[in-house]
Amino acid sequence: MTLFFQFVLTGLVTGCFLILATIGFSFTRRVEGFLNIAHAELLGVSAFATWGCNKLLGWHILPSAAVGILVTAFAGLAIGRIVYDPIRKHGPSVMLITSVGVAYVIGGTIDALIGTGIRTLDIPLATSYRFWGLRITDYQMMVVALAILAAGSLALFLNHTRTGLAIRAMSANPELAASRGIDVQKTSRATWLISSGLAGLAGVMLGVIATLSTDIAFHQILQILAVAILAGLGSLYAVILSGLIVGVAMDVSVFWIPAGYRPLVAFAVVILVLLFRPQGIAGSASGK
Amino acid sequence: MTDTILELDGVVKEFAGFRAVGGPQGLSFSLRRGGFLGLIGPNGAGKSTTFNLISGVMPPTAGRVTFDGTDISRLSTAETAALGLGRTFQTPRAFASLSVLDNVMAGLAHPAEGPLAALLGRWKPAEAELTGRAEAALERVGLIARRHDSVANLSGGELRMLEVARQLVRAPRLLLLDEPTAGVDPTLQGKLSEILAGLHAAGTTLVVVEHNLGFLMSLADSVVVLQNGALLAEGAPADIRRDPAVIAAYLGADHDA
Amino acid sequence: MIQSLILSTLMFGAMFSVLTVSLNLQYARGGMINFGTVAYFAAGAYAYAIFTQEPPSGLDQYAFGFDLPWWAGFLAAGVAAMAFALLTGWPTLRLRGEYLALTTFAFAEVLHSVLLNERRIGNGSVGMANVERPDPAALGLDDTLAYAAAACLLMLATAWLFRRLLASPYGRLVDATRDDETAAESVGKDTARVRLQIFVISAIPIGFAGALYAMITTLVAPALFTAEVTFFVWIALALGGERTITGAILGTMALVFFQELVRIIPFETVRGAQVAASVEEVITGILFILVLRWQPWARLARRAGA
Amino acid sequence: MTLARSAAALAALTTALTAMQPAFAQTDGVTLGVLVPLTGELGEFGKIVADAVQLGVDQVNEAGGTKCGPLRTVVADTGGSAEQAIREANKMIDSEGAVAILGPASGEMVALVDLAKRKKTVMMSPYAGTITLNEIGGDYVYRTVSSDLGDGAASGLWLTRKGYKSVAFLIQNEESTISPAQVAREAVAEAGIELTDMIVYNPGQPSYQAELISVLSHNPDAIYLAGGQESGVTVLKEAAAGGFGGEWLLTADLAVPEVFEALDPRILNDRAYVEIAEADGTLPEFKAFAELTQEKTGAAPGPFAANSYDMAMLTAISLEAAEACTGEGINAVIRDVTEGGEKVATFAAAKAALAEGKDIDYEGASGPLSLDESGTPAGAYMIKKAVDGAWTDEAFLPASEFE
Repeated sequence: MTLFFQFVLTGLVTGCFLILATIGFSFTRRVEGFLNIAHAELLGVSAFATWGCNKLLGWHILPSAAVGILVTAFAGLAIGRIVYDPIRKHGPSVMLITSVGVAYVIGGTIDALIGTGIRTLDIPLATSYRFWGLRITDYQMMVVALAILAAGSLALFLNHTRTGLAIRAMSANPELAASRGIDVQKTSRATWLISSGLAGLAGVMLGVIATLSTDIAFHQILQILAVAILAGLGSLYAVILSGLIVGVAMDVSVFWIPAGYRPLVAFAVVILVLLFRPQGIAGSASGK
Repeated sequence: MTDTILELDGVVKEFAGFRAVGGPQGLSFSLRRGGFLGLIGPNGAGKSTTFNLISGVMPPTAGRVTFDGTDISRLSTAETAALGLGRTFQTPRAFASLSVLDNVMAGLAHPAEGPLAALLGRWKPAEAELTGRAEAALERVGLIARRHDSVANLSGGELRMLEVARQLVRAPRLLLLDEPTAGVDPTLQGKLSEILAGLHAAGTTLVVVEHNLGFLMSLADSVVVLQNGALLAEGAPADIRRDPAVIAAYLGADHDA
Repeated sequence: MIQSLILSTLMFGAMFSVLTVSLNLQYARGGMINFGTVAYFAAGAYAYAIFTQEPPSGLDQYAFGFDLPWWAGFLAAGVAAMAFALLTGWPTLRLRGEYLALTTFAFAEVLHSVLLNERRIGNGSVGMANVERPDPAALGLDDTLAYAAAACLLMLATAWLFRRLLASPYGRLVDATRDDETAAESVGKDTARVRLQIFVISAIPIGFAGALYAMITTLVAPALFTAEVTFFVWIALALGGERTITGAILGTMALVFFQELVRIIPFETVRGAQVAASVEEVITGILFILVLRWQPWARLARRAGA
Repeated sequence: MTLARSAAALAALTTALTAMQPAFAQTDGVTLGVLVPLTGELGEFGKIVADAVQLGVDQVNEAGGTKCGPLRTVVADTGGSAEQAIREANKMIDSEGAVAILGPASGEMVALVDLAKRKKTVMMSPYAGTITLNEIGGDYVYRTVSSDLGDGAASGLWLTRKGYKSVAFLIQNEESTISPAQVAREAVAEAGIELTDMIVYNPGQPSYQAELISVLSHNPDAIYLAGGQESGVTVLKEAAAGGFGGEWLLTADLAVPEVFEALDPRILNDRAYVEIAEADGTLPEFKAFAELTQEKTGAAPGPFAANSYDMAMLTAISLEAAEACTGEGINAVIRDVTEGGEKVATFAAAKAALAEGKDIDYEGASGPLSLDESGTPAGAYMIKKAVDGAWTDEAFLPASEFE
């Protein structure tokens, strides 16, 4: 039984990582209105920027991580301004397909700069702690803490700051927001900074727990999509619930079926939910 | 064969669990074969929802709709249409990528419309005859000259006439028309009135939701007045005009406008 | 050099064009976004391999190998893609837009995971090697040339059949269904059925293309059928612009030609090849960011129309 | 353009193309294609292979080249994709006139079998252990590494020899790792060792905790880890953090020095072994090759470098012995030059012996290369141990021990 709860606990941690990786993606979808496939590559930008500072320049991990997140936030902002803003008029499907192009550009650039092989950060090995027979490492606890922190501060920001409220107004009705005197340019800048910064945070954690290769970041897009669809596209709070559902479902499934089927479990959950609740777990019944 | 073609029996429509304004609440009335019924009432009385319930766009929460002896409460739009029911919409609907003629052709039940018939080319023989029927319908509604035009170039009134033409070619036994004169200029209104009278004379049963009471009263042989989803009055046009409850609730307000 | 470039472009370009032309039917005419294209492609390829492969022996782990002639496998590929389209389309087609896109994507991932892990279907990650194929040498034809011609034939046949399908009352029905489902239903058309028909019909050529792909690579393995194939055909379709059959074909050909062109330079150093691979990726990305932004084909068409 | 016109245009184009002759710039000498994964998961190995082949080619050219002229190489990337490999191989043969293509990995090699036979071009791999080639290899398809059956058997032998009571298997979901693991499992079962877990996992995950839970709870004496570098390193880290106190047997992908950079060496020191297809390090041929590599590159040879060097040598010697400077020529003699006759270890010696009309037997840097029916040599394996942040030779397992 302890073994089973260990799977649940690990699943919750996996879920928290998925929340970190998905929350920025979902935010972009909600405010900018399209699925940004290149979001996963932003995790890679952050992970390798952090690695560069930490390993090549020999910095401590904390300033390296800060640089990683900032670089990613501004890279995301630049891409948003240069690539996505001019094509917003073509609609979400053109933007989605364009984001696949952006993913190619970022991925190819990372490939050219970093090359093949594996990279790891210069940080101590994780330490395990045991609670009631259940094992958890310090890095896993950090993932959980950051997921709570990121989701919590995003909620506070959206509900209690001027910019946050402006973003909410804009995501609900762009034209109305503009006519009410909201600075659309500034709000859109804030959106890109936040969603890319969140990707940066997820990227740092990817660097901390995983072993980096140039394609590992893009591998995460499948699970990001699974969590985002399950959440009901664009819903931020449901991302938390759906990240945990997907994480626990994938990891607990290992208890019964071969580990190779983990992605199948994630997508099977998604399909089942969509068939019964076409709008995802947070969706309302309105509209098609 | 009974003389009643359409019967609503205690029809209720709830939206998302609430008895919202706009949904019938235990509505019952019936319509005789070959009749011409005017359905009137203030905005939000539930006229369009009633059409949607009859034509199967949405199912009623409770109650029964019977069409010519068949319970159609749970049937889809396509199924009610196949039984011989036709309808137009409050906001005219056209197939945006098709020409005017094709919009009408799309209304016809083509004998060889499936994918296999398309690949084998079996559709060609029937096409000429059907085109003739569609053109005749366009002729009747006054759009024949525009038959190769894109529907994007039609005015709101012309779109309504197009919708009527699309139903005409199907020769439905019961035709529901939702505000057919809205946005239609007087010339076309005259034409419409002629067409409806013609259909009526030929035995088609008609139900018309209309705000233009002059137009309606001259054609209809009976009128149903709805208010807040319930039946307020029912009778011959002349009686309805004199009904004090109707005047208070509806006509009085409308006469000022 | 030029010959090899053209043949290669024709072979792979025409084969992938079958996918884009089919997607074009689903998307531009049927109004359905299918983001799981690779699944129908894989279903075709695997069906072809299973029907033509010899029964399992030795180290093989697959359960079935029917050892039938190639044409039986080819037919099976179409049937398999059709069956998978029915299976996935029936429950999902009531979804719209992005939700449909993502559900089909999820189905493709599920199929991929099953093919990877269930070794009784096609040897799991090992895949099925040495796939049977007709030998054009028997007809005195060069191999690459023959398969390039076969791919073009399949492409033209698909385009011709789709065109014939749509230039009929059925095409009118399909367009009406996409334009306004409620209005189509109000004249007695079963739109759910039409949508499912279009979804299934357009999956069939994708299955055939899968069989052809299995013949060309002589290998079916899960690694060949990833979401990248889906991305590739959508990019090609977007590049083609205008959402016409010709556009879909031209877009695909252009994309394949570009990829082949970059790789035509022989590399004498390892680093050179490594950089070239990354640069090709970057340029592909930039290329269609630009194409989607400026939409030159749409502009050209407008100018030609004016 | 109407479809009919397109069809007509296509037909015309096809006719025109058929009329054209294969026109590639035929330079003096022979072209070898080096078709390796330079990007993707196996990229590191692709680079080692390409460099080692180049080293061999340079040696041959320094010795005056083959009788067909000097050797020339063209390099292309498979990106780890079979489709890409087929496209590139076609181009190498059609446009560059390559007579042999060296270096594809397992999946790509399997996809190329048909092309090799059809185009009468030799394909050779230094690391494609896949058991599929045991059945379909041989004619035009060769390798300088033994099959995964040998690999798995050697792993099984080592796990047995170490006297472990219980082991767990963690295997990346790929054919090159699954097929040897299955052979190793049989060997382990036969030896009466308890197999606590056999887990097949997907690579590319941030964490493998879920896969490790059951393994760690059984606390086996050793874990057999058959994985790539990315997943392998994460698994090693997470198992260590989870308190795994036993030993490791790792597969060839992890036999690189980078592993020690990525991991705290304490995790591995004196507890981890890798098993890799390699020659006896005490063989004179291998020593000579290692010295040569050291001299040219300033580093010791990487994994599969010797096998890659041997591919170049084998191709060159076969060309020297062949009747024609074509793939067909190589295919006809390649087995003969590895078996029966005067033992030679360098291209120069082989050339001299052939000039005298002798039968030769090439002894490669990676060991004796006698190719069997399926074009595969009998394998020898080296077990290396992690000592002070480096892999050092621990035991040599010649083919005779486990076959």
